[in-house]
Amino acid sequence: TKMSVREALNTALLEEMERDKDVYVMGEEVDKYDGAYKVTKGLGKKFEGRIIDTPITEMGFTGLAVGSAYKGLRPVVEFMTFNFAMQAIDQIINSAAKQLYMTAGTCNVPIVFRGPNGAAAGVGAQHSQCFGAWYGSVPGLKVFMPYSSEDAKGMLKAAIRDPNPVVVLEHELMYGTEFEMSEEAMSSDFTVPFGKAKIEREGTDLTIVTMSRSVKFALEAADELAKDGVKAEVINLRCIRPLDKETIIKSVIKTNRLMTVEEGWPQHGIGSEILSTVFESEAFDYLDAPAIRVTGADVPMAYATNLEKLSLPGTEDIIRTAKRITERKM
Amino acid sequence: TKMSVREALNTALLEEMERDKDVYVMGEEVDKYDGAYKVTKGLGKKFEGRIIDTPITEMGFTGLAVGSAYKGLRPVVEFMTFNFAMQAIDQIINSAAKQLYMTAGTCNVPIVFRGPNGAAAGVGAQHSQCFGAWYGSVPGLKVFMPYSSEDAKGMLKAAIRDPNPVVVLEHELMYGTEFEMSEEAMSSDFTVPFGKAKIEREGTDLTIVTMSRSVKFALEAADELAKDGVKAEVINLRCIRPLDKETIIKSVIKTNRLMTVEEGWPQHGIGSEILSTVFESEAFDYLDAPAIRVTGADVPMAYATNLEKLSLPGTEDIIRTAKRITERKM
Amino acid sequence: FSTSATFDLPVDFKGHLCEPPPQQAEATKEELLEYHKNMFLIRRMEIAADGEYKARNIRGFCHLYDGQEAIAQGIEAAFTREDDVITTYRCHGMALVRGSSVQAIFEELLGFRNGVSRGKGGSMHMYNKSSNFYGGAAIVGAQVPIGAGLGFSHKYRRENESDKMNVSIAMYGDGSANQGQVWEAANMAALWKLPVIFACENNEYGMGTSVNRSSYITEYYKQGNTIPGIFIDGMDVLAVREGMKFVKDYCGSGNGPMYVELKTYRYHGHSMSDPGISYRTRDEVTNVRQSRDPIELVKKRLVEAGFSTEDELKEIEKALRKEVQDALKAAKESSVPDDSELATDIYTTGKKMGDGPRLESEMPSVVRMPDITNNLHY
Amino acid sequence: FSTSATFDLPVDFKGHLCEPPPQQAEATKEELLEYHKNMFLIRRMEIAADGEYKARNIRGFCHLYDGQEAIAQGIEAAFTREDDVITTYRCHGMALVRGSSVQAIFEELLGFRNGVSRGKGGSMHMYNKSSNFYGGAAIVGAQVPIGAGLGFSHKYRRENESDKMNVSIAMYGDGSANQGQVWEAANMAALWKLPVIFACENNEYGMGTSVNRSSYITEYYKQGNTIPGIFIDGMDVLAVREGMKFVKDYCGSGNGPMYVELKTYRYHGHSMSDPGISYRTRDEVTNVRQSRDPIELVKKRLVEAGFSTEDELKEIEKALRKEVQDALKAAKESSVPDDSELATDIYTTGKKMGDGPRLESEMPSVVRMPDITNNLHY
Ligand SMILES: Cc1ncc(C[n+]2csc(CCOP(=O)(O)OP(=O)(O)O)c2C)c(N)n1
Ligand SMILES: Cc1ncc(C[n+]2csc(CCOP(=O)(O)OP(=O)(O)O)c2C)c(N)n1
Ligand SMILES: [Mg+2]
Ligand SMILES: [Mg+2]
Repeated sequence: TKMSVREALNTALLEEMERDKDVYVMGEEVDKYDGAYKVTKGLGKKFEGRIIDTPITEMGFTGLAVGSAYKGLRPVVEFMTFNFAMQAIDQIINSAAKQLYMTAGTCNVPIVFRGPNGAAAGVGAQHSQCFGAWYGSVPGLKVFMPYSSEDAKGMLKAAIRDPNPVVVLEHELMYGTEFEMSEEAMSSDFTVPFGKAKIEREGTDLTIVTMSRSVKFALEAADELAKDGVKAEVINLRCIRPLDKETIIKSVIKTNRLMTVEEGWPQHGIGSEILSTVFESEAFDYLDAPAIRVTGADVPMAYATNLEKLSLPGTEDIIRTAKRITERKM
Repeated sequence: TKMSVREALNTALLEEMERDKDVYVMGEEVDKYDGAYKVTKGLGKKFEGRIIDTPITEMGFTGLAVGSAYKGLRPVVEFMTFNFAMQAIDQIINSAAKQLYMTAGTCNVPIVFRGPNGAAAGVGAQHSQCFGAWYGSVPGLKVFMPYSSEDAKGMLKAAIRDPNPVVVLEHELMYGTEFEMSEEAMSSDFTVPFGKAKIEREGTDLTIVTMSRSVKFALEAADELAKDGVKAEVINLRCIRPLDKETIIKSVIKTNRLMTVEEGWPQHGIGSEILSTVFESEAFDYLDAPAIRVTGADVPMAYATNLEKLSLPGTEDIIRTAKRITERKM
Repeated sequence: FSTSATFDLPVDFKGHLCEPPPQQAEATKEELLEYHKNMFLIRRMEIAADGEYKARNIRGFCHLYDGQEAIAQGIEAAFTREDDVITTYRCHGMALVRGSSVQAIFEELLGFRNGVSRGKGGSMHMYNKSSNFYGGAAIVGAQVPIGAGLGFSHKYRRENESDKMNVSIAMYGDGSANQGQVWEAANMAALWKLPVIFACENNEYGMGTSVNRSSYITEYYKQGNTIPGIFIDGMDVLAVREGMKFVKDYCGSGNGPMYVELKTYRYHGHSMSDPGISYRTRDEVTNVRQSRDPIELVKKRLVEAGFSTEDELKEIEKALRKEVQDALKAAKESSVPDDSELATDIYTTGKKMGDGPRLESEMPSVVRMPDITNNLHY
Repeated sequence: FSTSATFDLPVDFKGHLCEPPPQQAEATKEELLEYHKNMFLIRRMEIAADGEYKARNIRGFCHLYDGQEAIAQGIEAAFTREDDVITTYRCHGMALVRGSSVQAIFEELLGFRNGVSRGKGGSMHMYNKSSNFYGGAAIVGAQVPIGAGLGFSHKYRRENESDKMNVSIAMYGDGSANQGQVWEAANMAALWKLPVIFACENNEYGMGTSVNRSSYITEYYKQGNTIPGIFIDGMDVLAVREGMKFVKDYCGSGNGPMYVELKTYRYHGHSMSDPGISYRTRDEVTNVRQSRDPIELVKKRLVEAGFSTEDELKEIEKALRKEVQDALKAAKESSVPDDSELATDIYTTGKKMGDGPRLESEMPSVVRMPDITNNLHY
């Protein structure tokens, strides 16, 4: 079956809300408007009083949802985009992520924060920030970044079932993309495990670690590279925290070469963690060339098409970088 | 002359406020109470109406200060600690850092955000977060992390004079520490340049890159290591953004070994950027051992003394890590 | 007939903790023609933008201002350019009345090099610092404390306690009015008696949410609690002008801030992706257009006062339509900014560059690009 | 004499958009003795904490509650343990009345293993989930929307529209009352008719800032604007109890939220680093102690109603003093948590562990430590 990422998310919500009446959705325009990006379409009609439109007060409704999770409800907070969650980030970090620890294990916070993250098309500097690295740095949070429909469904369901706060960073430009769903993924019990990366394509010459929409470009690049005889292994990280170091290190030991691809800013980014992890690990001795990060440009996002394009990594960037790495012999 | 970090900051404010009447200080308890940590002591009396006590409304007063900077005033916003700035981080990033870019170079934002960052002693999980990596990731911001009194004075003055938004991440546990001030540093024209690290101690066997309070521990560790014949070079990063890659890379090419020390959480931390930078650079070929990050533990901060101590890097951690790196031969 | 006339303002002002201004306004022929011109230009500009968006020449978010033109024009008429304005992403109208050309606005929408923000800002980020227009802010609520800070600067720089101050207006929508930072800013403005106007453009909806679903207090001019406020008919440019003069006078005289509610209506959907009819009826929209249209009201007054005939207005509008079409055409002949613009304006030296408002860039030693072989060095 | 008596409440309630409760309260001997005991325990506990802090056995931030005891006790007396409480970092008193022992509180202050939060929370982070006490929150303002969320859960789980609901109280200080998120939460609570009490403990200062310097509206019970509110004498435990019963009844019946101002006073400085006399006079403090002390008021009533004699109360207080000293001594014999506690409670499996309230930890595969050779593996 084919399913768009949007449908996958919608299905995940539907199934989990049917399974557990403590699950509810809160956010702007999620009910009457069916969601700014229509992820919650139709759910408001189905689940009376459980798809809740809020005023545009991120700090307030995030804190409110966190409080209800202290009581054992299981809110799914939709941020229209994660850019707006910056107004509420104190509640996410200080009130949700740290709560279990401060209460010495007595008050857990089963909550999901989800919504589109990073750049969409032509939305400018204030609407285009990737928050993967920030949330990924916080102990107490788990962080997913789905690529495919299978990812999206399985991750959202895992997040809702998890007793800890989970951040799901979706990608607006992927909502409409359709993917084949496996039979397993169609099951109402399908979840994606935390802390496990997925090898989307096996290879022997170069490891490409990536996540979210960039997986698409990495796979395209791998196709191109294959034509030149370079077999790239593409790892879809899936979960930023906990990070699946094992899969990455194993792959690098096999391929001896590493690159990362992400849309966020370079400094202190997800790629930097991956490079450092490999650098510190036993894989260091297996490397035949310096590793390189492909990242979003280190600039605020501009509106003009050419500047926007320059700011984000694409298939060409990956191919060129891969060549640079693989052409180098130790 | 000896001067504490607190006095150094106070002097910087005093000198810059005397120099330029557009400079003012805004924050909680900065005037009548002389500052929660007494950094603004006495200034309220001296500068009528220019040291401004605010209600405890971080988002509001940060935005207000940003607006005044659009008009060419030069606010120095004191956050009682940077933990509270999380409520205002949207204003710092979206309204200050990105403004020049969005206005195509017509509206700059000459503002300073300063205050203690990271852990103090016994203040628990919500009051102990290091924000170096987060702010350091944002194009449009400059980020300083002072260690000594000289750093503190020169950085705060540079920040106030700079036409861009600057974040100065101080350390509460250093405010009372006294340092010798050079004659140059005593001058009212002394500033510390952006993007330039300082080699606090030269060495040939290992590069230790660090910042803020950790410089102290690195220097202590270097003393110890010297007794065993290991000459460590200690780099005080000073500026997290822009990052002085050149000094780091040069040093690593010289010493062939690298470690970093910081108090923040490990994932996507400052150390991860440094390791990745070296990994990607020509210094890669000069490395004789894997690099290692020494960081804060990957946990929320506990209150109990033993747990707190375990959470933060100290001299012993640096020594042990240094030995591990230097004992390894390629 | 005289070149000035007195007009009744059909919808009552309402005052909260203050006596509202009189229900009459005087206006000259020139003034009314000027208002008509700008409002009509905005209207046509937005309709053209709608077309270009549908033709995929404009992308991303694009929030149109048609229906609300009287507010931008009325404020501008009451203010000087020394007074500060900051508004939301729904900023095309304000950009125009504050001095940007129709062509520059189109270029910005197209992401072109001579756009208001040289193509870097887009629909939501138009500015004009030289006329004290500060945006164009895309994060709901954030512009309000900033607006208070603009006003703070006037108080900070005032030389004598008795001097009149210029004011700042912070504009926000009904859907944004409950953002906590609005109150945080208002509390400080009131404590410190800042010349700041908290102005809510109540167009009845925030996206698909009607006022009574987002706001417990739907009388927005009373949201300041013990801070005074007035209610203004936002469909009547003269009411907006008179109301704003009154408020400017109050705030500029050192009495502190005031809340203002401007009742208006949004003809288009929230943004281009919203057809705008799932949460309201077509009838509702039609009804407003027919009974409360702000441009029709200006025209009616021009005719009734004998300042213009219907035919004259038709001619004028024909010319203005053409002006908009020409501006669009000219804009489309331009092109995207140079690729090198990617790395400018991240930091500045603070020095002026040439005659214009642009500041010199302080170039970082490297700007990292997706493909590091393309890293920009300077 | 009877074992129950009626007392006049000396300070008037004030109602905002509501009729305040009567100025009288009935109380039994047992009740008053219970209130006296808890309040006196809090008082002695805080004084002991002050001593331990000065002796450097307690570190970090430590905010004492002496002077404000009647509020915690009065709320507890009006509520059941099915009602939720969340407060600020100034939480020792609330922790006690919600069921934590003096010893467990001391242990937490000392950072010891049997502390309220096993030494992981500290002075600002005490909780008791089994009695619905949610902290102990150290970020000003943040606890208020959380409190609204606690109340939301009652509404969400209510089975019939007509059922009475338990309520939640979100407490904050006068200095925190203008945090935007307070209003954001109140707006939602009012829109959705949540059983939430917004309760401001007005102790006249936020650190060194007096109310009139931080708040344009200093009548905190009116800060809800069109949301009703009442003013309560926070130094009178019976007034707090009666007022809170009234508010609980209103909110629990589905009428939506209410604002409450509890006028009180902070005897100590803001925290241990604040001597508390640079921004207020010693006289001011002495005066409150002499004229408005909440414990003295309870004692006076006990004596006047003939429930106790002064001598009996002296004996009781002597015993309570000893209880506190003993608790401190016992606490000090404990010790810091195991080092292994560092990595527990970051994540949980959600399963209960044993009989207590603790949840099983979900151990990450590695917890990175400063020195990676010490990384914790499981
Ligand atoms: C903090 C934040 N949350 C959400 C959004 C998305 N958003 C943009 S406009 C809008 C509706 C605003 O409605 P209103 O304030 O009434 O203004 P109008 O669009 O009617 O002019 C929303 C939800 C945003 N830009 N910022
Ligand atoms: C967001 C935030 N800003 C600042 C602080 C520092 N701080 C802690 S308590 C306090 C004063 C609060 O005063 P008030 O609300 O009156 O409560 P009280 O201490 O009087 O009980 C301040 C400024 C904080 N904890 N959180
Ligand atoms: Mg609106
Ligand atoms: Mg107080």
